[in-house]
Amino acid sequence: MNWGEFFAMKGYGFYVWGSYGVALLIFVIEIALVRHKRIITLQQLRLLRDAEKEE
Amino acid sequence: MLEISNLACTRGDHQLFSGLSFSLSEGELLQVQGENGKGKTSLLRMLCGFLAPAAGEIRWRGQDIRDLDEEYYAEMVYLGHLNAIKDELNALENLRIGAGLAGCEVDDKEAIAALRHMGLRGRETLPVKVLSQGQRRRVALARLLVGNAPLWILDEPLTALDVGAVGLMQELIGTHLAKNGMVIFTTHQPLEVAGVETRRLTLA
Amino acid sequence: MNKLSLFGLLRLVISRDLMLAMRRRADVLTTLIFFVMVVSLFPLGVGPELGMLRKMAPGVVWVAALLASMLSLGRMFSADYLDGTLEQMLLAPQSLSVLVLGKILAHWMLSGLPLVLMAPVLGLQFDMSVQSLWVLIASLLLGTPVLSMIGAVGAALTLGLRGGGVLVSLLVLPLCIPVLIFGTGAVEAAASGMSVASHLSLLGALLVLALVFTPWVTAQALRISME
Amino acid sequence: MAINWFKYSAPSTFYGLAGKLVPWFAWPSAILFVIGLYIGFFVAPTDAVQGEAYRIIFIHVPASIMSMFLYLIMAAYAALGLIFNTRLSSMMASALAPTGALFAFISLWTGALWGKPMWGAWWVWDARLTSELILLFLYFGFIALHASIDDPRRADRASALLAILGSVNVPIIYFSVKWWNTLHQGSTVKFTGTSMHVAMQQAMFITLVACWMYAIAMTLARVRSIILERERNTQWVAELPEVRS
Repeated sequence: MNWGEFFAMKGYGFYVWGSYGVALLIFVIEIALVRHKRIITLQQLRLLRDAEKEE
Repeated sequence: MLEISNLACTRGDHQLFSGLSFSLSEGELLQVQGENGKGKTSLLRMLCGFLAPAAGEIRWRGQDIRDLDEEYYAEMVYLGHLNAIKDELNALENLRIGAGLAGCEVDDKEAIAALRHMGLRGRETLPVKVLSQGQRRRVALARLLVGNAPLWILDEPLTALDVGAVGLMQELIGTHLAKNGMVIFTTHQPLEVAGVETRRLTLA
Repeated sequence: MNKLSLFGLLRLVISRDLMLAMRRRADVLTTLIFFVMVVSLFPLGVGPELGMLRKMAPGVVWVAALLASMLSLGRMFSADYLDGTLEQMLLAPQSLSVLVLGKILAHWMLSGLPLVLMAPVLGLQFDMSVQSLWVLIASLLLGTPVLSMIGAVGAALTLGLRGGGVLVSLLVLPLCIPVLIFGTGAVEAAASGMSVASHLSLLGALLVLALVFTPWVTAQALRISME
Repeated sequence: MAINWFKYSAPSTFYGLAGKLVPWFAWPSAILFVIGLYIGFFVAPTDAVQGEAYRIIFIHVPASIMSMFLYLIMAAYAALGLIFNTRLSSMMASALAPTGALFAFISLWTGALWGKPMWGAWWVWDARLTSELILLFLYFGFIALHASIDDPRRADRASALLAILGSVNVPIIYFSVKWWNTLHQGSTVKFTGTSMHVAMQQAMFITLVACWMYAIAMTLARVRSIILERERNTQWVAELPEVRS
């Protein structure tokens, strides 16, 4: 079996890869969002701490 | 008797007060003092069971008010910043409905007598929207006259009242205390009741 | 001075809300006019072919009723919340659930009942048969109280929030889907000559279920929102 | 040996525990996805009726199952938080919601892509797809309500009540949609035929486990940020190495 045939999925390639592609995209976005949120939260905590130190 | 032990209150991240303990027995008058934002209203709302204490207990006749629930509510009146009266209704209807929600059915005669006592003679059947702020407050205060709950919790009862009405309030509280009632209130104006020592609780 | 009974409280709350509504009649009328307008827009949108309209009628009337009942939900507790009456209601020495039930019933009388009464007239616009009209009335009579009850929970949860009006629809509409399905199902069954008993009894079951649980849930939601 | 579960219900201890657990779920999840999809694409045979398009089920079915279960788990956590006033449970509930909503979305998306070649339409009003759509609305409601209340305590309690109401309603909704569907002789999407090959079942099971682990890893990672946010004024947060640096 060659790869071209595999990706064509006997004519259903668009539907199959469209499904998996979007699912993968969503997983990647979610992971990125969770990471981003953590960075932002830690940043805010540090800002809060610095503000308290100055007081 | 109302007992408060080790009460703490937090709003959001902020701790307003903690370790607050006091008790109030029959015939006592307690004024809650403190600057703005120190938790006076929050304390009173906690005594009404609106707010859950972050720590500590509020007991009425030895039982937690959260367990007593409706039994406790039958024995207390709360008057908040808001008057709880409807612009569309007249003073008489407002008073009768207010008393009804508090669990007592009041007939027109009793209601009119209470309103007249509060100095609203001739305005009983006017829609509340034509009354002044002070007169509306009087309508709200008339509720104190038609119930027989021993515990009064009054948040700024004197707002918008003129000198005459303040005198009326003093007299009202005095009579209530003489009947073994209990009153907790906050105010920014001086309120002294003849013959009764005002206990003071300061939130800092 | 007498102590008020539970039934007395229910009567007091209902009569109070009806009295307030009568002094602000415009609010009740707006909901009704909205309902009539939405239903009348459909033939303009899809064309006046009677066969299609007859087929669409139950769905259109029901969806319009659903949307119209969303409109008035925001008002259910907000006025009482703003002027402090709600605080006093939470302090009532009787069951808050009964009080809430009173408010729900009053809300239904003001927003649901007019829709039920208006629906047959609108059904005529869609050339519905007499029998279908009766079933439509019956299904609305059973279904609209459920909408008011589920709506009450949503209204209590979104009390005093910014954008509460849109939010309440977002929360409540998905939960109302079973009512919509059984309500329209009954009318469609009637139109195709089948028995409507199963649909109506399922609607009745939903009504009983909602009647038992939602006043209590709404009461809890109000306590949460008043904190 | 009795494990002190209550110890871990304190946000301060759970924060550390969750941090340690995340990689233990994330990496196995990735590996299982690879294994499951390998079996699904290279071992499992072509379906006699649906051709190659059936291979969408290895993501569609797990995503549908996850979205349903995550809603129930979310409602259970929210209920725990409401009844026992445990802060951590409420935080878990709000951490679960976005992942659940995304799984519901994946389920809808893949369902549509499967429906087009099979039914010739992107969307068929099938009972399961319709219920999935309503489930997504319920997730939206939960997230929107939580987001629009500023006070976190009220937000937790109000959305908990909504989640409980929703989870009671889910079976009613599913039943009513199914009823509606049979009444209108709508199309019924059937993925799991009677003649499902063993390799298909294996692949689907493995990707389902992978989805579970992914969901757990995401939730734990998200709840860590939520804990930090909510507990920002406490001593232990200030003493964390990642905050001090």
